[in-house]
Amino acid sequence: MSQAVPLYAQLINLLAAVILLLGFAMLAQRRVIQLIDLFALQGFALFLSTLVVAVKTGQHHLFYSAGLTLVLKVILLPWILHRLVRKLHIKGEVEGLINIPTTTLIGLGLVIIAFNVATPISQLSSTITRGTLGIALATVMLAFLMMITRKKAITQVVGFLAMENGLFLAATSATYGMPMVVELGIALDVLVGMVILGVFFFQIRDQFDSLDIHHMEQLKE
Amino acid sequence: MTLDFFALTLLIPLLSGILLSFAGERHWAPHLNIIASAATFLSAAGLTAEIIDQGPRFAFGEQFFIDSMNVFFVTLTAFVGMTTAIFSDPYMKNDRSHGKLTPARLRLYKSMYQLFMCTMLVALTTNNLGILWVAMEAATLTTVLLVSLYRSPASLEAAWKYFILCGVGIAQALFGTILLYFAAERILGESGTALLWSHLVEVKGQLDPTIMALAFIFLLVGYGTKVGLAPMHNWLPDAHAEGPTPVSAVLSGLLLNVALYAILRCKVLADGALHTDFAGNLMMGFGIFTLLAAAFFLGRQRDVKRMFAYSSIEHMGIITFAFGMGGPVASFAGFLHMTMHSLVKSAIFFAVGHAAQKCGTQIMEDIRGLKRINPLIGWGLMLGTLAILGMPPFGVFASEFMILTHAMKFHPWATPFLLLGLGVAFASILAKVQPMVFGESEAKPLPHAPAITPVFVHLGLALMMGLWIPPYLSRWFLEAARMLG
Amino acid sequence: MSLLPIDSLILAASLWLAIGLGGLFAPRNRRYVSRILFPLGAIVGLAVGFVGLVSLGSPVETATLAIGLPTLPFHLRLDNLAAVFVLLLGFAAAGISTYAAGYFRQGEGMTPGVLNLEYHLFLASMLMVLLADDAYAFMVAWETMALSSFFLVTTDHRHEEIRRAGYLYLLVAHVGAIAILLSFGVMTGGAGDYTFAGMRAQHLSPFWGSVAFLLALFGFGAKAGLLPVHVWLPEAHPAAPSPVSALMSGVMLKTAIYGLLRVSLDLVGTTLWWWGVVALAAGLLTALFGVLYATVQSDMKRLLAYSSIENIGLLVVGIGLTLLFHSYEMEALAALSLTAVLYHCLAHAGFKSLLFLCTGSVLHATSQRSLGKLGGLIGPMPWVAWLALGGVIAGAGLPPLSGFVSEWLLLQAFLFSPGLPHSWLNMIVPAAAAAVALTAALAGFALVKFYGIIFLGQMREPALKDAHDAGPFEKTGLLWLAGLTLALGMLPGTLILRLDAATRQLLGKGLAERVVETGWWLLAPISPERASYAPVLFLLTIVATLLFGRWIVRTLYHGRVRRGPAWDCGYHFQGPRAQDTAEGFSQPIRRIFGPMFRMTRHFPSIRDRQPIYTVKVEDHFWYWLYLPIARVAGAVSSLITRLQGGRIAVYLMYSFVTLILLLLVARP
Amino acid sequence: MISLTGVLGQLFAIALALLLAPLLTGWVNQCRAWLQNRAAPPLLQPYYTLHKLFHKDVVLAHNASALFRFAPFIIFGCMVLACAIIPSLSTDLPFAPAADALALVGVFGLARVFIALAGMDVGTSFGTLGGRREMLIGFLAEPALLMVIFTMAMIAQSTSVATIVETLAHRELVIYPSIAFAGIAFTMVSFAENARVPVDNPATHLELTMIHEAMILEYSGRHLALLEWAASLKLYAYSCLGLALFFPWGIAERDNFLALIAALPVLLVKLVIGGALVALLETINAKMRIFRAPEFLGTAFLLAVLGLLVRLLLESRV
Repeated sequence: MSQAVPLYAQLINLLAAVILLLGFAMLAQRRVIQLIDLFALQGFALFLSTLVVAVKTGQHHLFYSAGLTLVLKVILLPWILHRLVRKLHIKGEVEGLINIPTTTLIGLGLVIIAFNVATPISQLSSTITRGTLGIALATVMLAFLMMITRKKAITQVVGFLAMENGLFLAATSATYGMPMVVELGIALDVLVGMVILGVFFFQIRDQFDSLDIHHMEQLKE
Repeated sequence: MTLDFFALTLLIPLLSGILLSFAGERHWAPHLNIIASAATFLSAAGLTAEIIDQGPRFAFGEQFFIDSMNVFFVTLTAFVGMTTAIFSDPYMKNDRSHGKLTPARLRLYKSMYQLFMCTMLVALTTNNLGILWVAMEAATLTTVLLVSLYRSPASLEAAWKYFILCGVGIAQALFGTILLYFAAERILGESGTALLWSHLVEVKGQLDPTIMALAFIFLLVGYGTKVGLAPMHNWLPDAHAEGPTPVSAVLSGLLLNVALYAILRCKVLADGALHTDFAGNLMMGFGIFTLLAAAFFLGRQRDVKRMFAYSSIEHMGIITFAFGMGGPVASFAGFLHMTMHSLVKSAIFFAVGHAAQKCGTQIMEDIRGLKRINPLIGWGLMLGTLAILGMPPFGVFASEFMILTHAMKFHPWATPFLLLGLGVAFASILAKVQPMVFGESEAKPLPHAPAITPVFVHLGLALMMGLWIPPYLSRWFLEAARMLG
Repeated sequence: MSLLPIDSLILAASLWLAIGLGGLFAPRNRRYVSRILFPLGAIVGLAVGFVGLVSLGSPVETATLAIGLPTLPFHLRLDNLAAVFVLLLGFAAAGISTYAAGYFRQGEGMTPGVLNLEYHLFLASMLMVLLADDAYAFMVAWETMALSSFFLVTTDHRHEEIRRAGYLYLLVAHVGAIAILLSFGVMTGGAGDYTFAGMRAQHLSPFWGSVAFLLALFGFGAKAGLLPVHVWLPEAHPAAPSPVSALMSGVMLKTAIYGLLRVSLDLVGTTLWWWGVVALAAGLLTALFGVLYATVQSDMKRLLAYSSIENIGLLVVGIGLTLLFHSYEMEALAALSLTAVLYHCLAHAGFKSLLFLCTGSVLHATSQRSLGKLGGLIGPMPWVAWLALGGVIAGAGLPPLSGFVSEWLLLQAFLFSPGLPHSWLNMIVPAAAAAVALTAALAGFALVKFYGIIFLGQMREPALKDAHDAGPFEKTGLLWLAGLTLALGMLPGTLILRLDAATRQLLGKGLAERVVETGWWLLAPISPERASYAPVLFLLTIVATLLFGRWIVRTLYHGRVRRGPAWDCGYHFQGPRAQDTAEGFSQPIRRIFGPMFRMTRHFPSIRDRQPIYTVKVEDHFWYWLYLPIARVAGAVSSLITRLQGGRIAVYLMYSFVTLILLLLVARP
Repeated sequence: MISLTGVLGQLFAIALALLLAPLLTGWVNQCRAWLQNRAAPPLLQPYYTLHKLFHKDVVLAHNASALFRFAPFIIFGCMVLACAIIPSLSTDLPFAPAADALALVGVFGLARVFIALAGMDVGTSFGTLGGRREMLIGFLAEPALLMVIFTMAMIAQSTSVATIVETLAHRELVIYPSIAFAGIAFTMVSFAENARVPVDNPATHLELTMIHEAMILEYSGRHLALLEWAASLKLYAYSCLGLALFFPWGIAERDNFLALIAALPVLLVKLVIGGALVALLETINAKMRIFRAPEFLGTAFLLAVLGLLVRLLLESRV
C-alpha cells in the first residue's frame, strides 16, 4: 500500500480533501453570497475530480458527467442562486440556530463518524480512490448539518445542493460513475428541482415577505 | 402483438400530461384528464392480463420489467388514479367556483397530476434502481407544486417542508443506491447492468454484506422518509392537509405505496446478501415506532385531512412491520393491507374532500351532521373510517388479522405494541369522525354535484376483499409474497 | 326434506340479510319497512328458533362457505351449545321483530330503510357468531355485530349523549374484540391453525391456557358488561331504541356468554380450578355492582341496563362454578351449574327483552324516560303494565316465572359445592352463595322500584293521562315474550331435557335422567328428596287459592266495592308530588351502600324559595380507571406531538439523528 | 308414592294453618299485653276482627288499579302455599315437592313484592314509603334466611324442608354451634319479616317508622281481612318453620299415623311457648330507628354465614 500512489489517485484524493474543506468552509460561512461562491468552488473541485477519473478510466460517460457538473453546478446553479439573491434582496448575515464554532465542532464529529462508517467499505474497494467514499459521506453529512442549522430558505437550498455534490463525488470517484441514464436523470432532477425552487422562492416571498424559514413554523401537531 | 400495453401505460399519462400543460384550461380538459386516466387503467389492466397470461417480461431493453409484484401495484395505481381523476373533476370545479383556484392553476394541476402518475408508473416498472431513484425524485417534484396549489401561507409552508424533507430523504436514498452499485459493481462489473434489479437478484448472495447493510440503512431512511416512517414523517401530515384533496388521496393511496415498494425491492437484495433478519428487524422496528407515534398523534388532531394523514402513517407502520416480519403469510398480508389502505384511504379522502367543501372548513369541530347534508358522503366517510380502523367485514381487518396472528406466532413481543397502536388509533379517530357524520347541520348544497361513485366503488372492493379475495388476486399476492422471500 | 339444520340457518342468515337489503329499495317508505319487512324478519326468527330447538340433541353439523381468507374459508358448525343460543336468538328475535314492526314510527332519526338494514344485519351477524367455527369467521361476525349494533344505538344521533354512548360502546367492544382475537391466537398454540377444530387439537400448557382464558374472560366480559368494562352498557342501552336495547340486552350479551362457554369449556381443553374462582369473583362483583346501581337509577332504561349487568354477573358466577366443578371432574355438579347458566340465558333473554320493550311502549306513549315523570300508567296502559309485571316477577327471580328456575338451579349448585376437595374453596363458595342471595333480593328491590314508579301510584305529570296502550304488533311481540317467560317458568323439566344435550356435549353429563324419572312437572336435578321444585303445582295453588278464596268470600260475605278518595291517614294534601320519587325510593340503598357510589348531592336550605334536592350517582370506575387512562393517553399524546413542532430544522435533525444512530448502532 | 294419609295430612295441615294462624297472633298479642301490664284483648280477637272486616264494604281509592284488588288474594295464596309445604304436624306432605326451602324463600319474596307494589298502587306518601321499607327489609332478610336454610340444608344434604326435618329429628342430640348460630339468625329474620318489634311494630298506626301498616293503609274490608289473615299465616309459617328446623321432635313421619295424632298437641305446646317467647322478646326490645334495621339484619346475615362456615369448619366430617 505504501508504494507509490499514482498521480491521478493523489489528485483525486487531494480534490476530495478540498471538497471536504469547502464543505467546512460553507458550514462556517456567514454571508449568503460567499456561501454561493463556495458552493460554486466545491462544484468546480467536483468537476476536476470527475475529469481526472474520466481521463484515467477513459469512460465516455464520465466526460459527460464532468461536463454536466461544470455546466450545472459551477455555472448554472450558482448563477440562478445569485440572481435569486439579487432579485429577492436577500442581504446580510446568515443567522444560524447554533453558533458557528459549535457547528464546526459537531461537523468534526460527523467527519469522524463518516470515516469510520466508510472504512470497512473502502477496504473492499478495488478502486484506488476508495478513500473518497468516506469523504463523500462526510460531505453529505456536513451539508445535512448546514441545512439543519441555518435559518434562511436559500441556505437550506445551498445545503441541499452541497449534499448533491457529496453524492456525486461518491458516484464518480468511488465507483467511477453510475450508468449514464442514471446520471442524466439525477442531473435533470436537480435542475428541475432548482427551477421549482426558484418559483417557490417567489411564492414564499409573496406570502411571507421574507425567506426566513421561521415564518414557516405554523403547521404543528 | 402490435399493441404494447406497457408502453401505452407509461406514455398515456406522459403525453396527456404534456398536452394538458398546454391546454389544461379548456372546457374539455377535465374530460381528457379522466379519459387519460381511464385509458391508463385499461392499458394497465391489459398489461396485467398479459402478465398473468405470459409471465414476467422486460421492456426497453432490460430497463423496465414487469413481474407479478409490480404489475399488481401498476394496476392499483392506475385504478386509484382513474377514480381520483373522476373525483377531482367536480371537486376542482367547486374549488374554482369558490374562487380558490385560477384556470392557470387548474391547468397546472391536471398536467402535474398526469405527470405524477407517469413518474409513479415508471418507478414501479423500472428495472434500474437508479431510474427508480430518479422517478421517485420526479414524483416529489411533480407533486410539490400541487401541494402548494392554493398558494396559501400554510400550503406553501407544507410544500416547502415536503420538498426539503423528501429531497434530503431521497438524497440519502441516492447514497444508498450508490453504495449498492458499489457493491454490485464488484460482481457484475462496470457494465450498465450493475443497477438492474433482475441481475442483482441473481447475484444477491454474493453482494458484500457490510456494504449492503449500510446501503440498506441509507435506502430505508431515505425512501422511508417518503413512506412516512416516523421520525421522518413530518412532511406528510402537512402536505396532506394543505394540498388539494385529490392530491392527498393519491399521495396517501399511491405515493406511499410506491416508496414502500422501493424499499421492498431493496430489502430483497439486502436479505439475499446478509442472510440475517437485519433488514426485517429494522423494518419491524420502524413499523412499530411509526404505528405507535402516529396513533398517539391522532388524538390531538383538529384538521380532518391531517388526521387521516396520520392514519396513513399509522398504516404504513403496520405494513412496514408486516413486510419486516417476512415470510409468505406476512408479505401476503402486507400486500393485502397496502391494497386495502390505498382503496379505503383514498375513498376517505374523497368523502372528506366533499365534506370539507360542503362545510367550508377542514376543522373537524366545525363539520357536523354530514349524514344530514348528504347521506352518501356521510355514510361513505363513516364506513370508510370504520374500514380503515380495521372493522370487519372490510378487507383491512383481513390483513390486520393475518398480520396480528402472524406476529403473535413469530414475534409475540410486538403484539402488545401493535394492539396498543391500533386501539389508540381506533379510539382517537372514531371519537372525531362520529360527530362529524352524525348530528345536525345546516350546510348548503354545492354548485357541482359531488362524485360519490368512486367512494363506494372503493369501499365495495374493500368489503369484498374482507369476505372473499378473488382467487387470481390471492394467487397474485402469493406470488409477489414469494418473490420477497 | 334434505335441508340440514345448519343449511337452514345459513339460509336464515341470508334471508335476514336480504330483508335488510330489501329496505334499501324504498328506504323512506316507513309502512313498507315496518309492516312488511320486520314481520318477515320475525317469521325468519321464529324459524331459527325452531331449528335451534330441533337441532338440540341432534349430531354436530359442519359446513364450509367459500368466503373468508384464501387460507381460511368460513367454517361453520352447529353443535348443541350453539343450538341453545340459536334457539334463544330465534325466539327472542321473533318477539322483538314483531314488536319493532309496530314500534318504529316517526322521526327516530334514522331513515327506516337504513335502520332496517342495520337491524337485520345485527340479527344475521349474531347468528353467524353462533355458527362460526374458525377465528376469522367468528371475528368477522363478532365485529359486524358490534358495528351494526353501534349504528343501531346511535339511531337517534341528534343528541350528543347518544353519540357519546355509541362511541363508548364501540370502543369497548373493539378493545374486547382485540382481547378475543389474542385469546384465539394463544389457543392456536403457535400451530397457526385458526379453525376451532385446530384449537381443540392443541394441548396448551397451564400457563398459556390461563392466558387464553383470562383474555377470553376480558374480551367477552367487555361485550357482556363484566366489571370493570361495563361502563358502555348503561350508556348504550338507554341510548338505543327500545327494540334494539331489547336485542342487545336479551340476545347480544348472551353471545358473549356463549363465547366464554365456547372458549373455556370447549376450545381451551384444560381447566384450572382458579379460573373458576376468578370467574366467580368477577361475576359476583359484577352482579352486586350492577344490582346496586340498578336500584339507584332514575332513568328506566338505565335501571334495566344495570339490571342486565347484574344478570350477566350471575351468569358468570354460574360459569365460574361450572369451571370449578369441571376442574375437579365433578361433572354432574358442573352440569347442574351449566344448566343453570344456560337456563338463565334463556330466561334473561325473555324477561329482559320484555321489560325493555315495555319501556319502549312507555317511552312512545309518554316521551319520558325519567322515572320522576312517570307513574300510574297501569290505568291508561293496562296491557303493557300487566305484561311488564310478568317481566318484573321473572326478573326479580321470584317463583313461578322463569328467573326463579335458573336462580334455584344456581343455588342448588352452590349448595353442593362443599364436595369440593379444597377446604379453602369450601369456605369461599358458600359466602359467594350469600352474595348471590343478596343480589337476587336487591334485584327485587330494583324492579319493584321500576314497576311501582312507572305503572303504579298517581301520575306525576298531567300529560300522562293521554298515554296510549301498545298497538297490535307491539302487543303481539310483548305477549310472545311474556309467554316465553311463563313457559320457561312453568316447564323447566321439559326444557332441561333439551339442554341436556348441550351439557352432555361439553361435560359428558346432563340432568336428563333425573328429569325423565321424576316427570315433566317436577324439577329435581338430584333427587326429589334432596331438592325439588314444581312450578305448575306452585302456580296452581296460588291461582286456586285466589279463585277459591274469592268465591268463598263472595259467597259467605259479599263483593261490594265503593270508591272514594285515598285515605292516606287522613292527610288530604295528597298530590302526586307526595309520592316517593325515584331518588327517594332508593334512598335506603344509597345510605347503606354509600361508599359504593360516587354521589354528589345538593340539599336545599331552609330559606330557599324553591327548594331543590338533587342527587347524582356516578360510577367510581369512571374516575378510578377510565379517566386516568384517558389522562395518560392524553399526556403521551401531547408528549409525542412535540415531535411535530413545526420547525423544519428539527425535522431534518430527526432524520439525521436516525441515520447516524442507525449507522453507529445497527449491525447485521 | 302419594298415600291417602299423606293427602289427608296435607289438607289437614292447611286447614289447621288457616285456623290456628289468627289464634297464634291473638296469643302473642295477649302475652304482650300481659307483659306490658296492659289489659289483654281476648284470645279470639283476631277472628272477630277478620269477621268484622269481611262484613265491611271495600272502599277503594279512585285510582286504585286491579293489581291493588288482586294483591291480597295473591299474598294470601302465597302464605297458604308456604303453610302447605312447611311440616307442622307431619313430614309426609304430598305437596312438599312443589317447593323446597329455596322456593319457600321465593314464595315469601313473591308475597313481599306484591304487597310492596300494592302499597305503591294508590300513590300516597305513606304507601310508597312502606313499599320502599318493606323491600329494604326484604333484601336484607332474604339472604340471611337463605343462609340459614343453607346451613340446615348442608347438614341434611337436601333442600327439601321435609327431608331436612326428618334428618334433624333423627340425629342424636349433639349441640351443633352451627345450628345455634342459624337459630339466632333465623329468629332475628323472623322478627323482621313478621313486622315485629325491633324492626317494625304491628300494633301501631300512624307512626313515621311503620312499615307493614304503611303499605296496607289504603286497604279496607275483605282485602284488609285477607291481608291480616295472611300476616297471621306468615307468623304461623315462620313459627312452624323455626320449630321444625330447630325443634323437629314430635313431627310425624311418613306412614306413622300414631305420631300424627300425637303431633298436634306437641305442635300446640310448641306454639304456645314460641308465641310467648315472641311476645317476651318484643317486650324487652325497643323499636329501632329504621336505619338501625340494616345493622340488625346485617347481624343476622353475619350469624347465618358464620353458622355456615362453622358448619364447614367444625362439623364437615361429622
